[in-house]
Amino acid sequence: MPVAILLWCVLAYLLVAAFSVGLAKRPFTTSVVYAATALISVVACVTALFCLNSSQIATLRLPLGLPWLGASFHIDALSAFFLVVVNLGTAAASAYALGYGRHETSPERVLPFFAAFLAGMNLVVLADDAFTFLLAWEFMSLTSWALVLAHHRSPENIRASYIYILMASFGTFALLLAYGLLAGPAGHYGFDEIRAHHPDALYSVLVLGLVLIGAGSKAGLVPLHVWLPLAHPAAPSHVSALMSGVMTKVAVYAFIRIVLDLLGPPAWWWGVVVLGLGGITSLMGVLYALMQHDLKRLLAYHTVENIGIIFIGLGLTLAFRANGLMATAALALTAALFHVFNHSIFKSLLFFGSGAILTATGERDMEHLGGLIHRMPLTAFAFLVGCAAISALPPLNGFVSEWLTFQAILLSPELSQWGLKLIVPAVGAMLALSAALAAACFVKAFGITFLGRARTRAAEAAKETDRFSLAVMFGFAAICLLAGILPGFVIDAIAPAVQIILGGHMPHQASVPWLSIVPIAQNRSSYNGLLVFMFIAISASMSAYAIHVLASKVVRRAPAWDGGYPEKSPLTQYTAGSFAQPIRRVFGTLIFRARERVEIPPPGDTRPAKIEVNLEDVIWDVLYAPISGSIAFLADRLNVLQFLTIRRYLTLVFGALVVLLLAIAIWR
Amino acid sequence: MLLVVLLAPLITGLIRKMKARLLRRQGPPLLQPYRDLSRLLHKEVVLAENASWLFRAAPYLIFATTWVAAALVPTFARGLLFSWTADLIALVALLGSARFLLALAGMDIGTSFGGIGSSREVMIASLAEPAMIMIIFSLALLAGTTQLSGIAQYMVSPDVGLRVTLGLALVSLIMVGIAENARIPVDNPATHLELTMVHEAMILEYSGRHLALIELAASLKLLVYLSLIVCVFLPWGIAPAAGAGIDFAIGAAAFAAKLTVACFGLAIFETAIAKMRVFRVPTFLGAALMLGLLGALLLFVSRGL
Amino acid sequence: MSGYLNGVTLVLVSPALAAALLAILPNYRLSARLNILASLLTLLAAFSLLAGRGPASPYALVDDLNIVFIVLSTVVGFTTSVFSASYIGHELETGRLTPINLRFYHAMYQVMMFGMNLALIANNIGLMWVAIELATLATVVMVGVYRTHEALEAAWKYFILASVGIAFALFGTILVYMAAQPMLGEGLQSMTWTVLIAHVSTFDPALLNVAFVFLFLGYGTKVGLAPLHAWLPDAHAEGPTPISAVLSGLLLNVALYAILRFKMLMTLNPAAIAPGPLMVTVGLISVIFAAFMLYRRRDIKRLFAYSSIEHMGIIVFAFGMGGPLANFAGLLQMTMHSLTKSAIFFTVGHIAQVKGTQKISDIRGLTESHPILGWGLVLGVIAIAGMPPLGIFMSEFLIVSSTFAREPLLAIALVFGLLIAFGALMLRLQGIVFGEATGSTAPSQASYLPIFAHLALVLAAGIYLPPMLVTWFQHVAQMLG
Amino acid sequence: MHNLAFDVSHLLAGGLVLVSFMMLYQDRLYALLNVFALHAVLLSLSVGWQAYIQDAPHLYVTALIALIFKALIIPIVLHRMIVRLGIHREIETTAGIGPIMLVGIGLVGLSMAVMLRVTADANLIAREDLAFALSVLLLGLLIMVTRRNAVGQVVGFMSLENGLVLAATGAKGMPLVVEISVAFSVLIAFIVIGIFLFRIRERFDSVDVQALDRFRGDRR
Repeated sequence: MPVAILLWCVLAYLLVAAFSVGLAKRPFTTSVVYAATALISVVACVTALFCLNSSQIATLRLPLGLPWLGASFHIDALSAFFLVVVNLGTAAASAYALGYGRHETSPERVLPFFAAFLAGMNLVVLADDAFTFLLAWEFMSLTSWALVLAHHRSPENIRASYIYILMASFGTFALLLAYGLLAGPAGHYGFDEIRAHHPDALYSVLVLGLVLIGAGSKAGLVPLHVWLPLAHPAAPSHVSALMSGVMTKVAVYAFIRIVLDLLGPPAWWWGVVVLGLGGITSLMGVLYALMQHDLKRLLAYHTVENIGIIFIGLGLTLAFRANGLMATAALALTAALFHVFNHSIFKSLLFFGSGAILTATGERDMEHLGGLIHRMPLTAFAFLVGCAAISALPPLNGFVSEWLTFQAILLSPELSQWGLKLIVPAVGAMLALSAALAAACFVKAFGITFLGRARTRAAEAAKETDRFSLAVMFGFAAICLLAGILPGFVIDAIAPAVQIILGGHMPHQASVPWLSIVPIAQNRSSYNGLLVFMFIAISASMSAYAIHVLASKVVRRAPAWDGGYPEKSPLTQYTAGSFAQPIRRVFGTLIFRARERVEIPPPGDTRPAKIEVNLEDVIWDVLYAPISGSIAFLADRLNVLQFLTIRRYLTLVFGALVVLLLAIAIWR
Repeated sequence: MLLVVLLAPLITGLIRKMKARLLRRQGPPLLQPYRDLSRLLHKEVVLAENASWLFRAAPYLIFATTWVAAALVPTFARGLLFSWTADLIALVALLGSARFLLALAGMDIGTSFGGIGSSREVMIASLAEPAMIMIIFSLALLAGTTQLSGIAQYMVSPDVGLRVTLGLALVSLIMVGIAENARIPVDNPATHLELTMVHEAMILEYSGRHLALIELAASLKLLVYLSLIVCVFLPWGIAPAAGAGIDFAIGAAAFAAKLTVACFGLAIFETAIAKMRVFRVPTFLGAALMLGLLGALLLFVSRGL
Repeated sequence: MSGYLNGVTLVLVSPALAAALLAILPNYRLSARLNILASLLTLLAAFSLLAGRGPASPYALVDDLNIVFIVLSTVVGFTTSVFSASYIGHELETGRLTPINLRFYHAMYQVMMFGMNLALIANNIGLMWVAIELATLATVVMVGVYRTHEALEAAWKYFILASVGIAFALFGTILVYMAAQPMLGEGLQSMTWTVLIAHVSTFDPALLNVAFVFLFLGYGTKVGLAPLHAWLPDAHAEGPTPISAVLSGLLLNVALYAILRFKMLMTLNPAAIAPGPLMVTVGLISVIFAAFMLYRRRDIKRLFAYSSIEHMGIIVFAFGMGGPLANFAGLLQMTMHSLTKSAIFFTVGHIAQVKGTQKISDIRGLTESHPILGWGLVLGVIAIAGMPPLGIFMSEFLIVSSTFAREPLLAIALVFGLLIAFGALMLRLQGIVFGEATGSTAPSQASYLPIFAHLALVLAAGIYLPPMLVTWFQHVAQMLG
Repeated sequence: MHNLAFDVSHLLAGGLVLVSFMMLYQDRLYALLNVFALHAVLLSLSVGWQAYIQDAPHLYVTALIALIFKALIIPIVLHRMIVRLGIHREIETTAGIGPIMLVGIGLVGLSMAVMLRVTADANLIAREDLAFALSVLLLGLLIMVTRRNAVGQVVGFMSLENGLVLAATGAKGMPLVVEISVAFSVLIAFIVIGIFLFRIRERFDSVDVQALDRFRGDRR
């Protein structure tokens, strides 16, 4: 039944898409479409929530897709959880777009694909056989590709979309091969059939690798992340929010579904691989982000980082599960899923914010912004909440999931294998490091963008954004706070999903006194967001009150003191580049071969002093440049065959004939 | 809780005094910090024109978060009422959010000094925090809990013994503490030289009651780290959860004694050593991080060390 | 009996008559209509075959296998005739064609249709050979119809290579006869399909091997498999676009059909070489080679010609792999490819007409200047690149996944080729369709019906295959073994 | 009788192969045409002989066709064409004569090797004929490949067809369909080639295939 409802929702999405193809140019269409998608998303989200609570598995088979198999769909707790995440995001994005979409210059290039994109994401999570899954998966990529091309006039967007679609279909082929292995020559594509018989050791390793490539390239695991920071910013902001906040989660779902569910029991060293990838991804992601000064690209790189954190959680799950420590595995998986939820919330929030800035100023480059907190205070506030949440600061939600991950890491000495013993603390250090760096990065992002003085006319002329956007942003900010101070409920909501996968789940949290969360045991570790929040609130108000009683209330406005050398021009402010300079010096020289060249003209010379920094994307240079180079080379070489004389072609035929005759003559 | 707030400035004063004495100076009286605070409180606030709401709200929040953090550290008695609301990790994170706000506030006015301060601060923090987490790892793995009081309890209990890990942890904890509290050699709390200052640069634009709060928060933070060190590494005499008044008295006395010792150590250290270049700080903290990681690794590999 | 006779004879007679008629009709508008009408008639006849086929006569045979091809070719033949009606008008205006040429063109079109239908229906390998050559020569003449330097050169190349192919095929046919003759005695019966199939297991394997080599090369030349492909790109690029569509959509299939027939023969003789490996190898070579060739193309029609080579490679690969899944996938792929590729060529034809060039670098931002054509092309290329929810995705899914479980390395090689080709296609597509619009923005008086009819079919097939079609294909897959 | 039949057909078929070698050797157009005429004559003889020993009267028709078309008309027409196009200059074969001959010998060997696998129950004449036919065919292809000049290539193609006819007639009682189709294809082939040569001459003043190849698909 719930499956039917959700499929109706998907159908509704598609109908909306079809409807918007014809009428996209009309003024009213935009609002109608977004309102409709928002409505559908809400329905779907509620249905999914219902399924999450009543943890029964519903399935449905339609006579579509592969003829003799049909297209089968199902909802278990896991897919229900992800459906909640997906549709929460889509609902918000649609509502946000009610305001944001008005500024769209060519809606006919956004609306149809937007609706279809939502349909695709829902279908992936609903699919219950390999064919349907891949069809939905590739459909999702395809529609998002079209969305990336919405503003197709700028060459870099075209390049971004090209790299995106290439990586996407590369990933799809990897998944396709993985399913080919799982299904076997007879073609048992149904998930239940796949569950029934597990492939042997070698094949399951192959499958793991292929899935890491397939799901990882979509989720943005280093080194498969290259498309992500190009494509996500290129799309309209509400789409960027969906791609970063939701689509990557669908990829995570694919990984969990295949590796933890379909593919048999894991070997312990899988955990090592996934952990290592996760750690590297999170660290690289945040370092890349620190080097950016394009706001949306920075956010995109942070998506890479958070995906890394999620995969650390999944890696721990694999490791614990391989050792039969189900309770701990449940903790790790819960942490991962919790972070999935959190990231989908605050990353969407941040992208919404950047979209608001984009519409207000037309700028994505932080170096051209600044001082926006005065022009758009509300946006600033919501954005600040998002920044704090993604920097894992208590009492917000980001902290809780990272805290859970840390707790899982702290339990890993129970693991018996040396490889794990060695890599887990290292990964823990990476996690801590990336968390701290993330905080640094968002100080930079918020500080440069919103604080200080406006660096350009555009930034000065900025206006506060519209009601819808603000409503959505504040809604998500509220969710960040609530999930942060009442994490118990979220954990309990996740529990059935964990139950499905591992057969066990974390202890029930809502019953714990004072609503605090206790992963293992009271005396071991506990955290109570509610009390922390209350304490902070109380003590802040207390101190404020005390101050106002004791101290003077006089306030005088004066020009900034600035250590006695006040400087009017906003050019003297710290820029994103200069802000990141210390960290660039510390890490960048190693990873980006960062080089700075300062030239200061001699006294009396009026030339401005120059500093130029050049960073190299080592991953691109090492991995991707050679591939494209060799393809171009081969293409050139083979292209000669287009320009032969007829006689040469005849020679080719002749040669083929002779070779085959020889083969026959030699054969047997 | 109030107690720590009252105590904090005294510590600052004490250290100043000791340093002065070590330099054969008279030095300010012990209670000077209190006087500074009260004067600041009664001065008017001079706000830069383009100061935003964030700039004005920040001091309260910074103070509040630091205060909460301080309240979570057992000073002279175990089993604080709310010790389970947040463990060590949360405590570090709380201090982190305080820093987050401070760094933002530093950038709010849009002066070059603020920028310098914030960017250096976050750079330092980005290394100090992981180091701190690593230390927590070692402690938690030893004590089997991340609850501070639990750890303290474990440290008093006889089965601790002398461990390499603890040594590593202690050293790196001290290094981190120095860095976090903007002490020499990482930062000089007494200077306003643009090349050297970090913490001071951020709060350059603050004045009046705001400044007072921030200063107070700073000395609170110092106290937090000191009492962390003492309650984890010199836990003797700390009063048990269900103790009689006498225990508390002993505990308080012991705590005071330990603090003075710690302050003395810090003072000597600071007078003995010179401020280092900003870009040598990363290596300094990197060392701390490595020590912490090493400690944790040792524990992962074998529980014996 | 009679119904079947009517069906078969109609399928053959209506194009033949039409050809004769068109050869004498001066008025090109009328002849265009007549062309459509005749094609429609043939189509209906083909459908009637679906309803009632009958016993095989020594000359004509209608079974599950060839009726697939017959229906497909008549359908595409019909839509193409519709398209060409709207196409040639413009060609006349621009003076690339004279009415005389046009009369010739229409006549030849029907001759070609006749040839192909005959080849498909024939129950006699000699007859089939004759028919295929007839169709080929007709297309040769049509490729040269523009009389331009390039067209002539392309046609000449096509002619030389094709006639070598003819020779090979004939030699192969003779060899098959000689293999059959000792068993079945002299005369017709030892060239008749049904008989050959029945007794092939007793034939001399060595002769069959040589025969298959020649037949594979001979008909493979027409399928356009590398390294026998040389004529294909130029013939597609320089001929009139309807011919390009028919070449890719039909002629290649007919040649493929011949190869399939002989493959069945080979597989039924235990002692003979298994044709599978040969087909798989050549298929892979074609796929990868064509994939790399796609990158340096400057002419839009030549680009898609190479993609046809690639797809023929995939199809031959699939049939070479054999087995119910792969054969099913191969049939599906072939059907989808015919529909999609001809739709693409329709679109490209109109694009080339409105933009007045076939140079890819001169066509930009099509979705800006001509949205319908632009998005039509996007749909077509996405389909041909094997993206869901269009039909080719399903067939490629089946081919790759079923192969990977059996021969992982082959599957990986195939996927490699597919990816390379995909990259090239998307690169060109984005260049053509997106970005700032260039060239004329004059609206095109195109007939979108054939384009979107095909694409709709492909889309529908990608989502839902009617069970009747499925069982039918599965049965054919069984036949192919 | 049978023995004799075998010998004669063997002789004729072998003669065909020999003449193919002569064509391979020739590098003057006129000479090439003459040798080709000889080739055709031999073919018609062998076809006639086949007709006689298989007493299949329709094969005489084939022989006649071969004699008239290939031995007379075609060489004459081509002669005319050469004169009209004014290309009596030597046709430079691509590689040297020596290597080409070697390759040819290799091909003959190959065709033998392939054909002798045929199990003995296919009758002997057929086998031998087949082997020779195959080698004639391969040699014809070799001629096409090694000649730069269109006329040369056409001649090569013709000799290739001769090989086919030889094979076809060698096959006992092959229905008439095939001969007709052969003749047909040759006719059509000839007409079309004629047309093309015409056009080509209108466009450039030679039938040199390389002139045709000046344009090759995408210009670089």
